[in-house]
Amino acid sequence: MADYVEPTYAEVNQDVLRAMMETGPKYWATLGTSIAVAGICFFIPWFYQLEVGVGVAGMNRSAVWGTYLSNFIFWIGLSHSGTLLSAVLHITNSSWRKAIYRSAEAMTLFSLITAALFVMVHLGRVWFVHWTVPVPNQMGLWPNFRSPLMFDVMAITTYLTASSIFIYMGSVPDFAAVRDASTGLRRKLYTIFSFGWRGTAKEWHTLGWAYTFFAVLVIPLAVSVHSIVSWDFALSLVPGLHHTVFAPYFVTGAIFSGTAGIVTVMFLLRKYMNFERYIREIHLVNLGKLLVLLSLIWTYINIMEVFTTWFSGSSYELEALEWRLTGFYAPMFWEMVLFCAVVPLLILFKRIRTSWRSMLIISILINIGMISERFIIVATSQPRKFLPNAFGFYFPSAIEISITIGSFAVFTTLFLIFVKWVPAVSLYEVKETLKPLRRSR
Amino acid sequence: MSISVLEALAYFKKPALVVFGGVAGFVVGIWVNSTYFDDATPIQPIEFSHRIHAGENEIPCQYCHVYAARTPVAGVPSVEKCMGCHRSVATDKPEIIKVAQYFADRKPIPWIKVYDVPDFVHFTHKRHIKAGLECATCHGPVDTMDRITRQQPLRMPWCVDCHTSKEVENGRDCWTCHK
Amino acid sequence: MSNKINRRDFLKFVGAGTLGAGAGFLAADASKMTTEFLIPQVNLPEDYSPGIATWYHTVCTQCSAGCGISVRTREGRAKKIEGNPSHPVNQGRLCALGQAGLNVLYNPDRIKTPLLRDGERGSGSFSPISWDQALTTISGVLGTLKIQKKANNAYLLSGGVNGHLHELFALFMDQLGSKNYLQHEFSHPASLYAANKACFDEDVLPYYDIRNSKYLLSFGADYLGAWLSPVHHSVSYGHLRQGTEQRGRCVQVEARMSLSGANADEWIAARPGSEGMLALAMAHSIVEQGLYAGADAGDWKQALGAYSPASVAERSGISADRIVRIATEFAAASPSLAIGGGAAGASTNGTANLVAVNVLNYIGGNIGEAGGILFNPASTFSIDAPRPRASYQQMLKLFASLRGNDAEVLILHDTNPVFTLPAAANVKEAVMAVPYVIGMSSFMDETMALADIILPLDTYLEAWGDNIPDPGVGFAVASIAQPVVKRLYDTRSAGDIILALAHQIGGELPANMPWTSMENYLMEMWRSVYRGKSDDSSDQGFRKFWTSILESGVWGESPQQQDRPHQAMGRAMLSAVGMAQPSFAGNESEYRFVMQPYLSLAFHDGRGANLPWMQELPDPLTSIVYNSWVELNPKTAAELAIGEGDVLLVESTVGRFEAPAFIYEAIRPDVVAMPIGQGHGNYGRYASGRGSNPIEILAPETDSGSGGLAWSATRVKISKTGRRVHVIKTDGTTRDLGRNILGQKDGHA
Amino acid sequence: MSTALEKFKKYRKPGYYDKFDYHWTMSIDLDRCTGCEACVVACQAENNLPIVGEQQFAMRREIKWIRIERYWEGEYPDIKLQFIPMLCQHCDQAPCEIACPVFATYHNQDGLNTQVYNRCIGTRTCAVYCPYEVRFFNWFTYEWDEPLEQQLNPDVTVREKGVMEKCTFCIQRIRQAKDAAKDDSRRRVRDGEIKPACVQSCPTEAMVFGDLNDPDSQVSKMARNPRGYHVLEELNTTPSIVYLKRVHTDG
Repeated sequence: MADYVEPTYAEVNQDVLRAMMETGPKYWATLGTSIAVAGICFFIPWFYQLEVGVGVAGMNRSAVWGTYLSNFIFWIGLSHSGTLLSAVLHITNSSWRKAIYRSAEAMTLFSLITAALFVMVHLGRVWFVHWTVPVPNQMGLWPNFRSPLMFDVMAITTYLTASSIFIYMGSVPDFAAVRDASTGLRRKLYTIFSFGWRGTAKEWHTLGWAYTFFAVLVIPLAVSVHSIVSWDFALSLVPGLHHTVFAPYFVTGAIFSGTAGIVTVMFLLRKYMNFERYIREIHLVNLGKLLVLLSLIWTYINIMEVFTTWFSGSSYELEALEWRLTGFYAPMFWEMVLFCAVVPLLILFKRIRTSWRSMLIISILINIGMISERFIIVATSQPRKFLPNAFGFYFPSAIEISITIGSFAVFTTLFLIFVKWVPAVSLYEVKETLKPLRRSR
Repeated sequence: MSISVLEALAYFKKPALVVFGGVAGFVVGIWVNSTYFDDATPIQPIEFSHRIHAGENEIPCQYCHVYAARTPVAGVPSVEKCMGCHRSVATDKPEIIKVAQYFADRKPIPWIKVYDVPDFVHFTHKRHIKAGLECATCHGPVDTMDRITRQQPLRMPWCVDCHTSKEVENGRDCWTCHK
Repeated sequence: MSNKINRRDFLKFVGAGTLGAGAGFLAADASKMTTEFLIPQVNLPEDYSPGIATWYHTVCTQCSAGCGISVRTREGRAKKIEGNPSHPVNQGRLCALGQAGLNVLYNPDRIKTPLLRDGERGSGSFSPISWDQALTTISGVLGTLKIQKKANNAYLLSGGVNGHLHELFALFMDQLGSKNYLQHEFSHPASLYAANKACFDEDVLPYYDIRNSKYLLSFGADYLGAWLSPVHHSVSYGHLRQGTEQRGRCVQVEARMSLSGANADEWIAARPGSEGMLALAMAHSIVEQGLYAGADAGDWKQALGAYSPASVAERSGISADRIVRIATEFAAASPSLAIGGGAAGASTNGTANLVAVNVLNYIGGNIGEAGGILFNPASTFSIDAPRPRASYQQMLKLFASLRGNDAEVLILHDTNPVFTLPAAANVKEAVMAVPYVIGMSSFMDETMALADIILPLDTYLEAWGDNIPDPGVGFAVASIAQPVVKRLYDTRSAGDIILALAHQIGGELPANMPWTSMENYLMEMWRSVYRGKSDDSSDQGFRKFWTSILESGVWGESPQQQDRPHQAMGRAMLSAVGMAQPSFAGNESEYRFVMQPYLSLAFHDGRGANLPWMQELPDPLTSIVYNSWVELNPKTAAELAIGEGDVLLVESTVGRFEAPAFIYEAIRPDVVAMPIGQGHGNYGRYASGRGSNPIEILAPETDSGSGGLAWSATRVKISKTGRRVHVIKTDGTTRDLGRNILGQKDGHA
Repeated sequence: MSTALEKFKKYRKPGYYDKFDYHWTMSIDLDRCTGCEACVVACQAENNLPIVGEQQFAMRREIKWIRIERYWEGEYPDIKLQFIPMLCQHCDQAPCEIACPVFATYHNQDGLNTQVYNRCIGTRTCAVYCPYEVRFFNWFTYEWDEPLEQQLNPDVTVREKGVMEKCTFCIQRIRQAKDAAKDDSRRRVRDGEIKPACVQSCPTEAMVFGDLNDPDSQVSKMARNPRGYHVLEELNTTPSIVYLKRVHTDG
């Protein structure tokens, strides 16, 4: 790292905009593959399910919620990355965020969209999903505002709107940069995108003010979104879900998996978009530290969950816990513990912390652990509720597994399109971190 | 080079115009269909005229729709009932000859439903008639129509509005009408 | 590029607009509702109002109990079957199988036209023919036999029909000149009839007054499941339990817990076949304790001497203390009632077992008492011919004559002996030996597939008929069956077919069977019943009477106390009492388990297996659907390392089959049990190729007293095949895990 | 603006009631119940329950609005079996009712826990929330082999795929009885006039249905029986089904 040379302002523009505007065959191949996988694994099975019925999934009488919903939580969780990095670190003036926050915010947006897609996939009659929107309608009926699902609809749409505006607003100066660097149709489009940004002091001032405002607004939203998602579960009576700890449990898990997700994306951007000069070890190390912290909080909350369950002495809860820890899905539970509580501790070693490859592996393992956590929540509690005679079992069907795999392709596709439309590294904020003297070499 | 947004927007004027044209056409298409091609006035297998029967001859509704006050459905008269009069009345008219043919063949007349509620709706004529509603309240001035035209959309707000304004007992409970 | 709108742009605009308009038009069109029609009646039936249900009363024939049913019809279609509230047998209630009668009527696998065999005999390949053709062919065959004076070579084997259809069959066969008319039903309790004949000298079953009893001691009789008249017993059971201040107690003696066992307060897992000995030991104990005060106490003391509780304890596997306790309770409770049947009547000493149960009732003082055994009037109205219900021995005799050279024609009506008799009886081969086989049935089944010609029958919801419930309810009752819907297909009722054949065969038949249809025959018969019972013999009076019984669905006479001479009964029992040890086919060391097949609640003797509702009905004790299974005690299963779903090879001395294992907690370790009903080879889409039929491997053991099949006298050995299947059932965990579900525990779980 | 406000007020808001118009309640006497499953078929016939087929059954996707649950106690030979019919408890404080985002399920003025099929969007939340597991989802649009569909009850909707369904206390029969009561110019439905299909069929008369608001109704008397209890009472769902526990005598 000693031979690291800071890029000049011009080089920043050059590097980032080249990555955006120059498209090689490798990109097209990746995008093509991604779209194909999304189509084959996600949309075709989904359309098949729409035609035939949700029965093509593995859900049954005792487990009417399945992988679709656990994936929904997972993707919502992943969305927390952007907010955290962008908003929290913006407010706390952590300048190291600046190179990576744009892609983190994009992750937020696209994982939210993927999560919303899973709601659609989950619904029995998705063609009536608009009934959940509180607008005057011919039946003269409001939706049920007592329903945690309505909270969800509200929270997710608000969060989606807010984070869309947030990412767009932060990109306006960069759109102007794209505009200035391009000609023809692209220039016309980016003229519109950038709202005629000129870079006057007043504009910068307004942007800064508005950006901070949204950063402050978006943090409680992010916390609320995942708390509300957790209430979908916690407001039920189901043993193993009816826990007060669920909201912080979900939020922590969300931030944890989101941060791990950023590490993964960072690695890929750095590697394939040649952003080595912008995404650097400091990011890795700082995110690593964050991961350790989150992992510890996560472990604490998990212990608390088990403890309170045990402490309750309720037979329902105890049996649900016992099945979770020792039943069919126990290997998955212990895998989750390993990946989310033990593996992240390796980051405490500097050699691991500073190694891109090992951090990539750890970040992926954490998200595997997190996706398992969500699956366990859905698959081990519901089939064993109150009446032992109705105890059942749930195992996902091929369609569900396929759609799960496909959802990653949907996310990747959206992200790949994104990097060709929006500078994946914030130009102006990176420039802010550079030493002013090095305007030119 | 200018960076005026308006100028950039102007560039997209023509595509926007085309899109606008498409959208406007779509709306017009829906309007045309529902105004001129709506199914509120289906052509029946026999050109039965309510104007002549209910209007000129002043036959009461329930003379033919006998079940209206007794059962959930109003019912259409049996072919036999038509023939009850038309054995002697207007036997030479082409439409009546058609009816007679149906009767001779022991075939029912496949009337097309003008008023139809979905299968998940429980509607009962009996209750509405016993509540004192006139047939014309929902079915309109049938005695002036040669071909019956649907007078009401039979959509839920139409039902609910009436139940609300007349303060029907449990009139807004879903299970009063949905089964 | 100019920003002026030129011709080209305008054309684009117009093109887009046109496309949009087209799309909008189509979209609006697609959102329209499909055209629905209002189809009027051509002529208005008198009892028709659209949108309003019409109820018709008729009789259920899903089992032999003869419950009265009310069928709800709307717009000419049957919608629901409920019990007829005015019928004394079921009093408005109905069992699962009875309610599934709609699946019989609307079964997609019904035979829709007469069928003529067009392939090899038994290949099951048929082609449709017309009724004229079918009846001409059959009447030709039967007429020729009659002319040749060989009519006695014609055989009629029917299912358990009752009432005037039976009478018509008997008359027809008689007129034809044949004496070979038999009825076969697997569930016919031959040993019960034999035992009651021996004790009470009666051909009809007595009435077991469960309703008013305070202590119900059942030896193998699954009175709530499939024994005799389960709905009537259930109604009575409800009253016994909670109908009065004092709750009646139920005790069940059986090797495998049946539905009645599950509901009993006490379940006694006696050795199969030892039920009679237990009953006698209890009687012994009652007499010894001096609780029996009859004049013949001394005789009984002597007669029962060999059955002391201590000596019976070992043979039955029930401790002497327990026998004495039950006996004391039984004697103390008033009124008390002992009933016997099921497996107890289906061992080689079945009749003796059931005689012993009657003895216990006699010693307990329950005969002729309310809450004990009451007697039915001898016959409800003059039906001349007793029903020729064949025991297994008689069936074997029938098959022997079918195999003989003389047999010419076999008429099969609504019965499936290929399925309901053991493979050892060689039913198939016997039927195949007959040159000409005529089938009458609503459904293709294993036996019908062997026929040369098949006449499709109306289901019981489309046909006229009547029924005398057997066992009766203590007084004269008969019910009328009337069609509740129009025929769905080109089918006819058995009565109409017989009458049509009689007319076509000619000779003296048309004169002696002058009726035009079953309806006409039934009315004429009831006219004579009416004349015999009423002073008013006018046609008008009869019409009124007829309408009234059609409206109520049932005809009955007020109950009269039926007394029987007590002393003679005691003497008869004293001479009849005597127990042989049950014997089982197969030696105990090799064939370790006694196999107890039992009548399934859903399928009865297998006839219900083609009803989709019944296939989807969880078995009340195991919750299994869509398959058959072998029940094993958990201890046995552990010993043999068998788990649920392990496919077992079940072998008797005469046959073998495979079926998945089910660990059943309430069965003796030396007994395996299996439901009857599945294992059909050719019985429509819902039944065929599912599970296995335990009757198939039963050894041809008979009850020595009645000649009935001793279906609980076969030993089997079981071994694992190594395959495992998923046993489809609704139960998750069958322990309450201490949760507050049954209300037996207080407070928080 | 005022019209908007008026409209806002007009939007119906199903919710809680101080007192139910009728309080439909069922009592089930477990001492009478023999587990014969007559009610299961009665319900299937009355309410157009689909025939799901062996494969779907194997996946535990049966649809039985009422089912018999079995609980064993003890070990052979001292073993007892208890049956308990389980159906929608029509809880007055139903967990499912808060779950539905579109009011497809709510509590109506008669104390019934409704399920409006045509309003359901299939989130299945209600089934997750239901502690009694008596809500059934239509995984497919089930079909009847011809001519079995001729049996279907025209008074009950045939549900399509993606819709939740459950016991309605035979709302069509309640509606019919109310209709008859109105025809006779009676205000109230008589006790015993309504019998849901399961109650009607029960051979041992273990089930009683009626109005709990009427203190003289048979069901009110049953509810006052000292043997009465609610299943999972501690969940505080206040079910409308009163079970009468089985009498156990030693021996």
